[in-house]
Amino acid sequence: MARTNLVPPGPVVGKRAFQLPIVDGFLWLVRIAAIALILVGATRSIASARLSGQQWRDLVVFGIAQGSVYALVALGYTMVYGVLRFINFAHGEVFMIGAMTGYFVTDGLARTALWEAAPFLSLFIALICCMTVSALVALLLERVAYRPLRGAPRLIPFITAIGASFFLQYTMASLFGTSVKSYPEVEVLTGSFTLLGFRVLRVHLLVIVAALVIMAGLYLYVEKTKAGKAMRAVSEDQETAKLMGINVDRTIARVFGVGGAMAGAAGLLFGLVFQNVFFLSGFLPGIKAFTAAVLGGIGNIPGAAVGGLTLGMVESMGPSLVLVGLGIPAAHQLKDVVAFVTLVLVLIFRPTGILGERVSEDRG
Amino acid sequence: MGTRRYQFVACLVGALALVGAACAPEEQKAAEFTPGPLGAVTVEPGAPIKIGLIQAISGDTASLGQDQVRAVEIAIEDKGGNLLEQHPIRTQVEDDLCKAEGGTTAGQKLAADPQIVAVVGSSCSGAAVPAMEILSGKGIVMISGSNTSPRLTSDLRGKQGDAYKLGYLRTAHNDIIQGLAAANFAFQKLGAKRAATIHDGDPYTEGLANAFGSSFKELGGTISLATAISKGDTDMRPVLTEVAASKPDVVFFPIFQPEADFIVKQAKGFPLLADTKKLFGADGLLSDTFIVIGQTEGMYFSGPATPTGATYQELVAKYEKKFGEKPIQAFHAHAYDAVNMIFAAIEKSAVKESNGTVHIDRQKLIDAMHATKDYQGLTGTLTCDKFGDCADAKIDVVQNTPTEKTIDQVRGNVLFTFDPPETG
Amino acid sequence: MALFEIRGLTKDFGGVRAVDGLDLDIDEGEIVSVIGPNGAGKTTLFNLVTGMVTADQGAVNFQGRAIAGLRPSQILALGIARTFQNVRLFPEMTVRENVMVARHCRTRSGMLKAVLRPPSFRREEKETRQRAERALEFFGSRLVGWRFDTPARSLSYANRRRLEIARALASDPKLLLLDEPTAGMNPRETEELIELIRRMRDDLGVTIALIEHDMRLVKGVSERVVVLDYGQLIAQGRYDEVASNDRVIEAYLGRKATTA
Amino acid sequence: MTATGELAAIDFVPAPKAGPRAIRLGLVGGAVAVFVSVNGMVEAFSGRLLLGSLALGEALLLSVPLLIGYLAGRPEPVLEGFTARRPGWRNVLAGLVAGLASGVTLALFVVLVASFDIRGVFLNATPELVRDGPRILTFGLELGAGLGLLLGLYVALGGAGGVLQVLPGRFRRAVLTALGWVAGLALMQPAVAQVLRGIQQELRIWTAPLTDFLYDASGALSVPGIATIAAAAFCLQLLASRQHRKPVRTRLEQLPDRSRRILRVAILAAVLLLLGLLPQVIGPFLSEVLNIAGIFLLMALGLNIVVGFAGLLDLGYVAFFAVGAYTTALLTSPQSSVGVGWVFWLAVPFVILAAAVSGLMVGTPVLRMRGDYLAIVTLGFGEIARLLFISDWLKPWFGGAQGIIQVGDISLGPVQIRTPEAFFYVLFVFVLLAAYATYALQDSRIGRAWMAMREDEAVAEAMGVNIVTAKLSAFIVGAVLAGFGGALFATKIGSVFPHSFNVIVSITVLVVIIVGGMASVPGVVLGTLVLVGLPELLREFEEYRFLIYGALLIFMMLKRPEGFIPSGRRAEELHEQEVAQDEWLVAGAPETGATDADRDEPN
Repeated sequence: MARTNLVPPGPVVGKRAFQLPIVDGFLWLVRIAAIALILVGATRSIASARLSGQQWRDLVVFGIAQGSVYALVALGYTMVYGVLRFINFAHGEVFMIGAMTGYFVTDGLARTALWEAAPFLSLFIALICCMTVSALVALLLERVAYRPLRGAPRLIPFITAIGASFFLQYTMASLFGTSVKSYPEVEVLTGSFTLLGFRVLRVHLLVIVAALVIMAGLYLYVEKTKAGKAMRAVSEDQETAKLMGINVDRTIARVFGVGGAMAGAAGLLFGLVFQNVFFLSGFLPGIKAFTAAVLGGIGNIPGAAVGGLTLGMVESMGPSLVLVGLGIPAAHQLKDVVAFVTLVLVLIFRPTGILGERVSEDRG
Repeated sequence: MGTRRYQFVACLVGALALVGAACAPEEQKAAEFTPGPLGAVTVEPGAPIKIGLIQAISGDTASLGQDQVRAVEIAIEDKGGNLLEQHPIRTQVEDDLCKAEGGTTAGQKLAADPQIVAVVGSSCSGAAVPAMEILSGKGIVMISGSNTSPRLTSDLRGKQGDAYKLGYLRTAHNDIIQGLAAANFAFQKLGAKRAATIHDGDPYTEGLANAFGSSFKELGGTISLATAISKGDTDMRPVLTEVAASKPDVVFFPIFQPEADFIVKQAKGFPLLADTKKLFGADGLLSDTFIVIGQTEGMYFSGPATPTGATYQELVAKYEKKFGEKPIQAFHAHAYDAVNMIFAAIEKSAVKESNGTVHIDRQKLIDAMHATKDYQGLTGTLTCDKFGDCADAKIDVVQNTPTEKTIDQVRGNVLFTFDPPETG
Repeated sequence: MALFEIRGLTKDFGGVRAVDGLDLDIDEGEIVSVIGPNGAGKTTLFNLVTGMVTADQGAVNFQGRAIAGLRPSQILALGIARTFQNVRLFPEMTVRENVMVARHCRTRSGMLKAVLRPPSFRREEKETRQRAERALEFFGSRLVGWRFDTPARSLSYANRRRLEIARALASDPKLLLLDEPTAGMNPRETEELIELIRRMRDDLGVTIALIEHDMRLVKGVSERVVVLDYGQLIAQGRYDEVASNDRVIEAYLGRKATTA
Repeated sequence: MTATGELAAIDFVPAPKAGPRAIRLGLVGGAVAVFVSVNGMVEAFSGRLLLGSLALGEALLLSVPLLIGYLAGRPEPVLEGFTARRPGWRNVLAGLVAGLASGVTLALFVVLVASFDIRGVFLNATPELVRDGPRILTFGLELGAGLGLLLGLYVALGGAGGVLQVLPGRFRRAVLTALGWVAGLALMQPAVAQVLRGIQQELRIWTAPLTDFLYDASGALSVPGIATIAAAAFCLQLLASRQHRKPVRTRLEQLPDRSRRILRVAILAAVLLLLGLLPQVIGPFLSEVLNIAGIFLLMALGLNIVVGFAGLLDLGYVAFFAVGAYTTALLTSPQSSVGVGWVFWLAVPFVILAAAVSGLMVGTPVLRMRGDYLAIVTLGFGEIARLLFISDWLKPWFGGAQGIIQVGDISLGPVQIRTPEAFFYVLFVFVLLAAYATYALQDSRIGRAWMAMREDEAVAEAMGVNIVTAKLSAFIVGAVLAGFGGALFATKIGSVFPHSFNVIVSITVLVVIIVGGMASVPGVVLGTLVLVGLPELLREFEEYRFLIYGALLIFMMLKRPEGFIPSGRRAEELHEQEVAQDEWLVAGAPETGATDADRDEPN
């Protein structure tokens, strides 16, 4: 009975009482400190006039372009998560294989006349190849490594995915060498133009437009087509979906296939923007895209887009805007710190991400 | 019972004494040689003399170590495979992974073998720190062909580096010299007044960027921005925005591929950086895969001077014949010199018995190495200072122009050679 | 004063009002059944009471203390324990460990003691173990002996239900909430459970509220029946009274017949 | 070894008829053989002689048909109620067919490499494989003859694999054991030779003749050595499985309490004595390898608490390792920014403090996050820690990219711990403490709270577990153990560089505990030895380390998700179906009788 005294008397209605004052106090402190630091850093940065308005606008465009690539890769994570509640850690490698395929195809095409004559056609061919190869790899992965584990505790397929990630990385390294592969120049994509005061590189425009088109297409696919409906049904409840006559295996395979194709497209775009790929190219972007998916609210397609763009912007603007303003030297070295701190802060404010719904796991 | 036992014991003692007496004179004879404080290696007649190699032979820095391992192999062949007439030279190669923990493991493995006379290595300065400590503790002399960190020896102004250990030497240049060379070139030849530096968090690049920065400032220039990226970064445009905003006349980024690829390719989009003659890299980028990138045309590189002379050309020819490709890195000649310095020092310090047994006193070997003066090596005339810097550290600055197609041609296009003033 | 009082308890799930201004009292020593059609808000009521779901409005008092807003672990410490509709055990832990967990809020020793193992820790550990075994023995020979050390997941369905009740009992509750305790049991096992529930009240002095669809059990065990529909209390009283109540019949048979 | 990952696929194909199944397996095997050839493994391993004049690369290539034949020859799955067909010529035939299919696939690849230059794309498809130099794939012969030999060997070995299936179970196991021993002793030659040498030097047991008998001058297992080992292993295994013997454990449990206790003390004493002698016998290098493994073991024991017990998937565990290492470096190195140059033991309390504080700092924000969110956030924390240690910003404190050097040695009174052998003892004490703490915590109030939380967080909370305390305490304990690991790492290496603390370390530790067996201390120990210690010994595999890691992970998760040595209760029934005991219980079967029948085998 003495123990009951721990509980403060009096009616507490509505909001749950503070879990533990210290913990919540600490979290509030973190939130306030973060906001204060961001404000101080940003004000001082802008006031110093170190960068011109044009340069700030450039940073915005860079952020959007980088964010678009993240968003495309994040889609794969988010789709698989939405359906299977499982993080396909090897998705970054599927992306890298797409970029690698893009290198071999564009490198081959660049030696033919087609490259000069019809650059967009060549790129389209490359796009189809990348999407196909990546989708196939994703399907194979699902078939060999994940399907047998469906229904196993969550950690198990996750570990398998880590294993698959290493396996794919070092398979590529051992087959094609560890050297950096350089994409050929694409004439039509060099140069820039100005739009509404923003200086946009052509290749960035391509990336942004392609990402928009692909994401819109995917959204329509999931929302409007029968296959998309099946995916949503499976994500709600596999058993019921099965009873309703949906082929769960095929639907899940399709999710992997579509996610893989997205990653393949992202791989090619990555290759075109950065003109480089090697066997570890998928690792860090994969982790970033995963971060983006979580940031936006994992399992949620618009969330992946929002998360990707947010992350891209934060990485591009964060060091210059906040860290330099706070007087931190070599700020860009800490770009990833900014990205991950943003993730932590967003999740402290909204534990399920920017667009994530509050899902209670126990609707008993 | 009792007496019997005593008898037995007495017999035993007697027998042992006899055996001892028989053995003792021989041992005395062998012990004519008295080892110094660090001990000595005794090589039986005809037994091999073992040299350890601590080099990065796997991972993304594998070429750095591989290059030197090959050079050592050639050096041994050139020596005829034997040392002190009848002792074959054997090597034992251990991987340092270019990391401190790799250096420890490799160091322990070599230190465990009492027959190891000397070690050529390591590839990376980070790995050298623990390896030096282990090997120095055993009195094993270690000489590196590619460590460049000032901490391992001295700051060239008489201040001992904090990682310095007795018995460590190197034939590679000290970073401070390359920093000085690059700064001199940028300030005097290019007429740059403002310079930006970018490193990637690697101890080598960070050290070199800093050395450049302090030399540049000493010369009267301004470091407009000293910034850094992380390995694995791809989008360099934000950092280049900052670099461009600082309005540098030259950007020094002594980093590696692939990050440097991204920098040169993306720099093109910045009006202030579009002129590739503002870009200045270091030896880590002097590779075939880097110079083929269109945007590197006009770029400058600093690095250890490529040796000249017929003997060097012979080495390259042998290398190519044996391994099917041209030297893959810049430090093979340094490793070749390093191992030959060891051979010379062994020959100088070893004590030979009539039956062919050789004693190599560790302390004497170290002293002999340090005493190296005006040694004619492939990389120049080597003289060791008391902290172990032996390099004839000529630094070249080369430029990649459209006429240079291969890395050798780029290396040959020397615009500036820096010969450091004598240090005290 | 009643042991347990609910006043105006309300909970919305995204526009669906699961519990709607509910008032309910439970007296000490009662056995109360909560019935109602599917989706009537019975389980939500239990979730609200045990703090697993936060209420939108209303007050819950237990022994005169407001408990709405407390965390589930605090509510358990006050003396309200529950079982779950879809049995939720700790499947990889042994039967005994499952029950020992429930003693968590009645014990104190921390990490340092666990590592240093002073006598006080051993005493407490021994007592925890004994209390857990006693709770299991309540079910006769079903969960004792070698079953102590088998993982919970290897138990049969009925035994899992029993284990869950034992786990709740081990926390020394004053009020025990049983969510469909006989689901999946055969008639014989249901009989047994009725007996058991009575014994829990009589021997251990635990007040019991249970959600049930099996009317045999409801009839056999409960002293009072509470009927929920659309989150509201529509009737309460003895089984016979409630069973003949028009609103209850309507709720169970559907209101189409009357309203449409 | 890579083969395993690919092979894992096979078992999930719905069992087709024997013939197509054999061909399918054969094709998979062929693909594996081609894969290991084209990715350079065969060539890279051809320098190391393994058995007589058979190199490791060739052995790898030839193990494929044997394995495939063995798998193909496996009897078809039998449905309940049907009688299984007796193994016979069909199994052998299946093996032959599978071997042939593999051989043909590989032969096609050989022809391809011989006729075209595919090196432009496949970097490791070197001419040495078939055309120039050693011609590994054709065993040094001309193309035609080589192909013939290749096919012949593949078919023969495939058939041999099939024959294994025909043997009675006991003999089959004995043959497999013999194969395993030969392969193991051949692969581990440097270590085995070192141990034998150590025994000779330290214990004065003359082992040199044995070494010379077993191994050639080149380090390969000699022919008489192979024969002896194979025969010995075969006979021992056959003897061990002689009759229907009870497992040792059951027999131990049947001993009276007193003798059991005496036996336990005796075993413990023997183990301690062995461990005491161990570093002297195995020499400095193998001790060093054990030390590396030991540091990982400390981390693994810590992560085992976080992931294995509390179920919190932490992918940024390396952060705590780094904190431990840097704290030690800062306090014991006279060169650091703190510069006090304390002795190691003075720094230990601060390591605990710093690790605990960092555990709290990571643990608090993630309190309310679900498992998957936790994974990415902790991964982020790991990267944040590394980047902060490397950064120019904090360089005045942590030394930036140049790290901190001259970290102090451990001293015990006047004795400085410098050699790997001495360090082993210190490390061993730490590991022993960590293992003890793990056992003690597992069997305590907080341990049960962690496990309950792992199983079902909401229910655990409803059953009175304070989730906040439980989570934070798991993070703290894990962080402190990793901090110890970091402290020992720093003092062992003598310097600390930020590059040592990348995400690969976190993942390696995670892999260790999962492959070893989660929540099981012996499993974690074995996992560390196999996954951290072995790669240090088998440096040949260095280049392919992560490829093999990856394949092994997938294979383990598919085939044995509970790990090498699962924690006790998982071992028993993870693969078992539920039993409905109630039927016969209700029917009134005497409880005790049922229990006995269940547990004890008839005597």
